[in-house]
Amino acid sequence: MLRLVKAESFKLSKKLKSWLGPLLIMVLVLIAFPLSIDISQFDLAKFYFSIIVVSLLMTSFVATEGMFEEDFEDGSLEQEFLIEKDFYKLVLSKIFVYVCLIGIPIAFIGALFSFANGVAIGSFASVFLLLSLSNLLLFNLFAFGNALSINKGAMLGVLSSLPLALPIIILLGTAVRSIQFGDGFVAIITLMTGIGLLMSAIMPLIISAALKTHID
Amino acid sequence: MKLLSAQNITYSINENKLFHNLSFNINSGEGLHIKGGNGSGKSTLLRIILGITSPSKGFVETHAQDLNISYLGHKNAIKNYLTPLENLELLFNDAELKIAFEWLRKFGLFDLQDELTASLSYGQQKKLALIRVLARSSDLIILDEPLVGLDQATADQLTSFLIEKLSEGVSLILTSHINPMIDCRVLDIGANDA
Amino acid sequence: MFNLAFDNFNEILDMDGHGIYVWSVYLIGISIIFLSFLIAKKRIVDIQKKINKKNASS
Amino acid sequence: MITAFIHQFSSAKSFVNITEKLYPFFLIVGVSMLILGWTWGLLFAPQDAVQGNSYRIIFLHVPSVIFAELIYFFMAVCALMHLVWRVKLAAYLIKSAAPIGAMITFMGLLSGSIWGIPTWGTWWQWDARITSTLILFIMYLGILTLHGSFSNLEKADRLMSILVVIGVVNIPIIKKSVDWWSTLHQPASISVSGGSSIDPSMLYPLLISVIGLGFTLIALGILSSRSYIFTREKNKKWILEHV
Repeated sequence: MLRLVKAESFKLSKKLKSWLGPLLIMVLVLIAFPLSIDISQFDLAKFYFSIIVVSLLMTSFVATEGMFEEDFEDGSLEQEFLIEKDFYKLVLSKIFVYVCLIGIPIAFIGALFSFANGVAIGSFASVFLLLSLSNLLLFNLFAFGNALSINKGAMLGVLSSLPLALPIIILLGTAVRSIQFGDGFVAIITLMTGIGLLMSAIMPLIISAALKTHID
Repeated sequence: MKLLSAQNITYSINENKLFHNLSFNINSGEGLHIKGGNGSGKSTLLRIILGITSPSKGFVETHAQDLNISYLGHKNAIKNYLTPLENLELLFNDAELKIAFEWLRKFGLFDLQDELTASLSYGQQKKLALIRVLARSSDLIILDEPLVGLDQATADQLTSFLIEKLSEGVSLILTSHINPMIDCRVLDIGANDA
Repeated sequence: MFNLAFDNFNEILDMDGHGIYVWSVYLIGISIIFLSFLIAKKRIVDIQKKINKKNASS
Repeated sequence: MITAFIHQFSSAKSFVNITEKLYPFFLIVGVSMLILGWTWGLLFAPQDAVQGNSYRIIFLHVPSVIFAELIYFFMAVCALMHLVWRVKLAAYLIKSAAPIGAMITFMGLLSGSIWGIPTWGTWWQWDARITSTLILFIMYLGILTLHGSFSNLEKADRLMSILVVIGVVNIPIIKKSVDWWSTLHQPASISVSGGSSIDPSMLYPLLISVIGLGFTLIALGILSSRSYIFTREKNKKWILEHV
């Protein structure tokens, strides 16, 4: 397990495009939005958070794109299968590494921008925690989409997993309201953590089955 | 000692039969050469033996606990955005790395160990991929078309390595569309060759 | 329960101004179902022809 | 033993043979019940006190929406059978049911939209039910796209089954969360179908339409599964009896 985490983080750190790209896209989208409206007319703070949520959704599927494709194309998946007999540990470490190296930085950028734009909600820490948790959920889901589509392009993966991600977006929206009105935040964070843990445990099983089908 | 046995293996893809009712055994210290033309299913048969692909009918049984298999197929599992050294470090522990370095020297890759693997030639990449098999101790070595893309000198080194391993009791399964490179049993699965 | 809800044919068509919505929904619905049957039938005929052709040539 | 039992009754050959005999029954019963239900609903059922005559769309809309979900659940059962017991027929059935599901979901959406014009004054409302039906529609298309993307059809079958199973777990979650979202943001959403308090004179034609559409869709499913089974098993000998 430690071997896999080490190997995956080493590989990801060597691919500048894969980890820096999503962060830059996140920043660019967040800059692009205010440019598209007349900020003297609108109260940006009111709906800037929804832009953060949507860009979170977008960047997380950009970030997970090709997550398994490289290993599938060059035969690493088969070698891994011979060692472990399934992909559970591999998938678990991959998602962990991606969340740590890409997901959490994206959440940090999102939290920063939400404050820079005066979204007056709670503390920095609570927004950051919220966005990080949603990234954990989204990365698990999009990893599933990517495992299904593997080398057939990101479009197919997104198409099959995005509908499943919509409840997460709703949950995120609700959490933001709860921060604004100052109640139920802890309950929602607990709920999201629970779902996150459950998904992190179960999704690798399903993704592993999909990957097994691909190398079959 | 019997290592592995295949019983009545049949494999079909999209309802087209690739091969039909193959049975064979592999004992330790024994070599098996699978011969067949293009598209005859050599690689698929290897993948069935490895347990990666499941056969349409029949089964493969391993008789040893924790069978240690080294395998190299058409896909070389090399990351071309890493250097050869980094590639090897991902694979091996310290003891194995020592042997891997010896092979790097023998293959003339030692000076290239810090270049990007993408800049290496196909033959050099193939040699690097072979080290995966050569530097690890295993009970069974499975190679798919090992000689393709190798120069004569490397081919000879590989052949003598395999012969030595055979004498140490390691089993061997190879494929090619030509005659075997070492002296062993031949399983001809037919030439579906056009 | 089994009395016509309308007095004459024009009323049936008009349905107090809602007729256009009601009737277009049913028209589209029936044509979609009908078309799906046609497509399915055609697919069967096509594949049967293909199989026949293949067997005749071999 | 279970596996042997299932495989005996799930060969594509016996499925085609049995359904071939059942097809006229489903078609005739389904279509005549649809005609009965819809004529009753359109011409004889009394006007709705609140919505006037536009409510008559219900006799097409509600059955469509019911089967939009039922077909997905049917697919999920097949997907489980395919994943657990490797029943090939199950995958064939998913692949032939998915377009029908997409079609009927589209019909539900379209009829709902048109219904919205006289009742809500707009053809699209961010109502919980409509939103989750739209998501369901996209899920059907996603399943079809996934299956169409792989040239190795057995792989495609398995991946599609995995997606269907994950999807069916998600449907209630999506429905619940969308419901939740809509009650948060839209305090007074218009409730359309009356639910339990519906008058028998409207309920009977509705029930008949539901059953009628169900039988018609089964007939359609038999046809489309037959064409798909023929396509997949075209090299088998038993096919020759059917051409």
